[in-house]
Amino acid sequence: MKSSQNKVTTLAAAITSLIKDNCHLSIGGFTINRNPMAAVYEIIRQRKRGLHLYAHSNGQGVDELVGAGCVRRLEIAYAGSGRFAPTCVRFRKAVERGELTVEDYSNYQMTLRFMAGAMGLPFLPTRSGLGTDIIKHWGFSKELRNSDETLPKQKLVTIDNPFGNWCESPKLVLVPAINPDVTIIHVQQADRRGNARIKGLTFADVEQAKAARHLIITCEELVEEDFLKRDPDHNQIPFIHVDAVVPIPWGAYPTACYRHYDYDPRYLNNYRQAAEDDKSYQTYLAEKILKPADHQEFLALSDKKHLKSLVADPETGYAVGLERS
Amino acid sequence: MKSSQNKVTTLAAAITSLIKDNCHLSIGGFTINRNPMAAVYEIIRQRKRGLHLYAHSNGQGVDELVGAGCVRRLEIAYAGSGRFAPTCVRFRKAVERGELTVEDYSNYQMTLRFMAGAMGLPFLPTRSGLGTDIIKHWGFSKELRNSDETLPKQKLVTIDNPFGNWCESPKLVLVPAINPDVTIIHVQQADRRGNARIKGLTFADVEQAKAARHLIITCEELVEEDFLKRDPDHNQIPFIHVDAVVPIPWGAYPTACYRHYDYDPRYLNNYRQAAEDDKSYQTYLAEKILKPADHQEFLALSDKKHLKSLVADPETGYAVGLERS
Amino acid sequence: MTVRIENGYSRREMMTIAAAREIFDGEIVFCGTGISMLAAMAAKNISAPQSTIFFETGAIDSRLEEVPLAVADSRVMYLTAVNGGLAEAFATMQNRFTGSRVVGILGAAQIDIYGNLNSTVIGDYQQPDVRFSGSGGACDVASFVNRTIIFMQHEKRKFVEKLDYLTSPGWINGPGGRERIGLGPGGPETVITNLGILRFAKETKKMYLAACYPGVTPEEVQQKTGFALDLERAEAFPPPTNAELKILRERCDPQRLILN
Amino acid sequence: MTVRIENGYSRREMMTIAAAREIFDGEIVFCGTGISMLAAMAAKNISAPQSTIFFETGAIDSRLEEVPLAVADSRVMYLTAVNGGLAEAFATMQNRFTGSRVVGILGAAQIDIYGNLNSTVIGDYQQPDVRFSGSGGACDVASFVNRTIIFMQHEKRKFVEKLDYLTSPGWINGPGGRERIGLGPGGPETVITNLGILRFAKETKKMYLAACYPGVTPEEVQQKTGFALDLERAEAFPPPTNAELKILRERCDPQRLILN
Repeated sequence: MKSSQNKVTTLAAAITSLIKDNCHLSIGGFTINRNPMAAVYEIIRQRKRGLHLYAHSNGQGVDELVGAGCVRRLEIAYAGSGRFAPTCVRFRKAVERGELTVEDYSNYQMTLRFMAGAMGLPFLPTRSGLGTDIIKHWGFSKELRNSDETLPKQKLVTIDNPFGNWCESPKLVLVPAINPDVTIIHVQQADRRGNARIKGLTFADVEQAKAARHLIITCEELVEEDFLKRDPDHNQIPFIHVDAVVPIPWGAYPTACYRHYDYDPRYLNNYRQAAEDDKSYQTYLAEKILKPADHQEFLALSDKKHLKSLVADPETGYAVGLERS
Repeated sequence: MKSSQNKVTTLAAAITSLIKDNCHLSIGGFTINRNPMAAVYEIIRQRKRGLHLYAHSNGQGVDELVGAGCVRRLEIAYAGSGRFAPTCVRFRKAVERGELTVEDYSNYQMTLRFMAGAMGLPFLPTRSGLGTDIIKHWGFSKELRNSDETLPKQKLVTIDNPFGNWCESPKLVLVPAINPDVTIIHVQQADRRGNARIKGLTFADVEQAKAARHLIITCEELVEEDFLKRDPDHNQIPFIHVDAVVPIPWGAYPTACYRHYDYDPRYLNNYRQAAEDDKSYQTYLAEKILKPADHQEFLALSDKKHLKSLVADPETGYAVGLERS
Repeated sequence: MTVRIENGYSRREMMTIAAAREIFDGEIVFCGTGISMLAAMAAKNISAPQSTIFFETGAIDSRLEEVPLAVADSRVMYLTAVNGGLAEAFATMQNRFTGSRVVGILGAAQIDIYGNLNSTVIGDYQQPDVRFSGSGGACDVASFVNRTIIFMQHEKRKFVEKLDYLTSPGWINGPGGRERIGLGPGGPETVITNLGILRFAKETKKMYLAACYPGVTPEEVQQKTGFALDLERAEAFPPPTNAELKILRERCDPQRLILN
Repeated sequence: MTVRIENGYSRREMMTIAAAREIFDGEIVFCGTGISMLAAMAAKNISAPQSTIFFETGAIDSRLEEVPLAVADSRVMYLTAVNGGLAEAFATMQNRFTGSRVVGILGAAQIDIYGNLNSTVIGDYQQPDVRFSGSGGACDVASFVNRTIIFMQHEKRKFVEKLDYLTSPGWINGPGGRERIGLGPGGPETVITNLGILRFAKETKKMYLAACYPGVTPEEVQQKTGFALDLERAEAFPPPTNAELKILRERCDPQRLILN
């Protein structure tokens, strides 16, 4: 698939063919920005179960997958959506109820884990974690790790610096690589072969993309190949990593997509309120996510004028003066 | 210096204040592209001695520094200038005559060493080097390494993967970080605070820049700060790493600077011929490098029409149809 | 938190300005979501114009024209020096030359006397009573940078003898504690709460009360702290000036998205 | 090398085309300077249009309209998928999913019977008789990728019993040699010289003569090889076709910057 010349497909087809129950998945974005929400909702609609999910701080996407019951295990640094949810609500409830096994890392550790996967390495070192319970407490038990070959045998390993005190670093924490079965990211522009351009901060999307066995790219705009190749300094992902390209405008909504649209404060506030109560959350799921057949129908639930108020200002890349309280 | 608002200075002043005899220096660029040649020639003019030089494949710059007698020790992956010198001539002679101590690594190892320095880590792992003489043979002896605290105690260290066979990597080579006293890179655009944009391939310049205690940036164009900040996705180096900014058009000449000018085949061919003979090389040094007071006078030795033939085509970024035989 | 006190400013405004005053000109300021971001904006606009606002998401030297509601908010991407990613941002802090110029502003659910922080769980890690967001970049920042400033709500259950989970390293267990576990010498310097300012004694690395806000007594602070505090050095804290308040309210958060 | 032989093509042209024929459509082709770059260009233009030309300097899928004279030549930066740097390029090869689709084309100063390469020194490492450029990316490529194709000048002093310095790993010391030292299973597949084509026996991983160019005898190859070669399997090599030569000469290197 990766060498094919045309990888453009529908979201439903990409999710059906690449996301299997119990597979290891990572999603791009950060808290309330550029989460691949259209793909998240399609996974929920297809009622995928038992996912092993990797994220760093991908707030909204993680919480919706957890809330919909798709996730069995979660490796994460941070489950929050900024001011809209200092701790993601469905995540918090699932953990407190013992419905979700979580393995905690820091943001840099998760970034390095994806980076190691992208670099083809089993681990990378850092000084972050020394002396903390992130090292001491394992969310995945030794037994689980020993019985599941898709997991590294250790959560983290501390070693003495083999170069003595070189760089004033007597000890290092080694973080194990992640190679997800599938990564899904949402970008501003891609071509039909899968070359992709992210505008604004890339978060850890590039590392997550290159670490994966399979990569699904959803994009705001499908552009001609030479459009991206004419300015290759601004592209981050070459087609050789990509399996599927899905053009899907507003594909990160209700999170933001820099230079296209802002996050939707109203949606995110309503989401948090719905999430606080099981019954209202089931209603949210049924009405907002499962009832629409696809992302277009989902978007059609919001009035057009409201969506228009989120459109990014061309100068700043966000919706200047947006009502956000 | 790094927090100052205006770091613009002359090349002579930057080299005088930051490059000390015997210091550890790294230069950016790759073979015949974007070497910081104006800075290299200024170092030669200021008759700096005893430099400990780090490079990966920075052909022309390395060979001229070695040829002029500035370099005491060299850590390098590759000393060549493409078709113009499969092995750099003054480098080859210096090594064969025992005038230069060399420590060999691979290109990726050198890249990782700079990357480790930039990341604040004492080492990074790779699978490259296993089973080779790059690991077995040390250019810097154990005694030297033990007696000089600016060097890591080991050239490379091989370890067993502490995560077992995770990622099918039973063994790893650890490469020690480099933190040069000074890095010099040449870029297309910088502002007075030191924010910098490289166009085209970045080689390992960004890692070299961030690994260094002090950073000198020479640039083709000095631009307004907001010019670069308006398009921050295309910048690689934030001002927080930078000590000095030196605007110097044709600052990479006779190597290429993508989108500005091509390498000069005539210069590089003449250089190789001069380099083959000690006497002709001394003449080259005296006439071409030491006699001109600065880079402008150096450039004035080439006729304008010839230089004009090297100017990059705006579409492709190089001099289309340039006579290169 | 929205209660206004005697001379017309809220505790939240005072906390923000107290933190802003701790930032030195020329520093690189790591900030998270909410009040810490506002403190960095206030410092930049009031007393540290040459400071550089910096986010773990990869934005360096953001020109914040509207207050971001998350560190990934598109507002942090506008007119930056470089838009990178997490890898670059954390490397900047772990980097020996830039990390030593970074001041980090952190918050947490629990803090102990040595400034170690918990932002992960209350109760047992495997079966927590309360689950929080987790480290995010907090552990990384606390491990790498030159010094940190910590925001806390001052409650007994938050200032504890023993953390339920150590997410981010402070002074660990006293002098030399960081070095013993392999970390660099930088650590927590100031804790800013809704009652006052706490710092760490040079000799013991234990937290002490450095200042109380107007209307707060040292005894009240001790009462709301789960371990014994040295109260002897507590001074009165100079309240926000009109100039500070004006800039905070009009330039940093005119919509009162964080101040309220 | 510029000698033209019987039916109107040079040995260098034949070598280039022989290598191009070894590249499969859809592969990612790592190439260095000179003839290996030309081979990749020839393959792309003749038989492997879906192959991706890729350079260690960070250029992926370059549209080569003029032949580059170094892997850092600005010509490799034109109309690429991504312009990155060395870190990204080597990671692509070390990456488990992309590295397994890369074919590397390498050259060297010495080769042994297991395809191990020397591009560093002749003589003692500390006091070499001849110093070459060094590894560059060769050791990395030879360590990471799925398979390699090696260009060599066929001389006895270059095909040696024992390398003066092992720069880049081939099959090390035979079957299982790579795995024993911790490398993946990919290794050298073909050696293309100015006399013919050599491959490695499945069972022993030793080099054997697979084909001779027109006008070359197996005995001549053995004579110019410093170790015993299995000559039994040598076939006649089909010379370049007119179509191949036309594309190579007219589209890939019309200025004959590398062919001459």
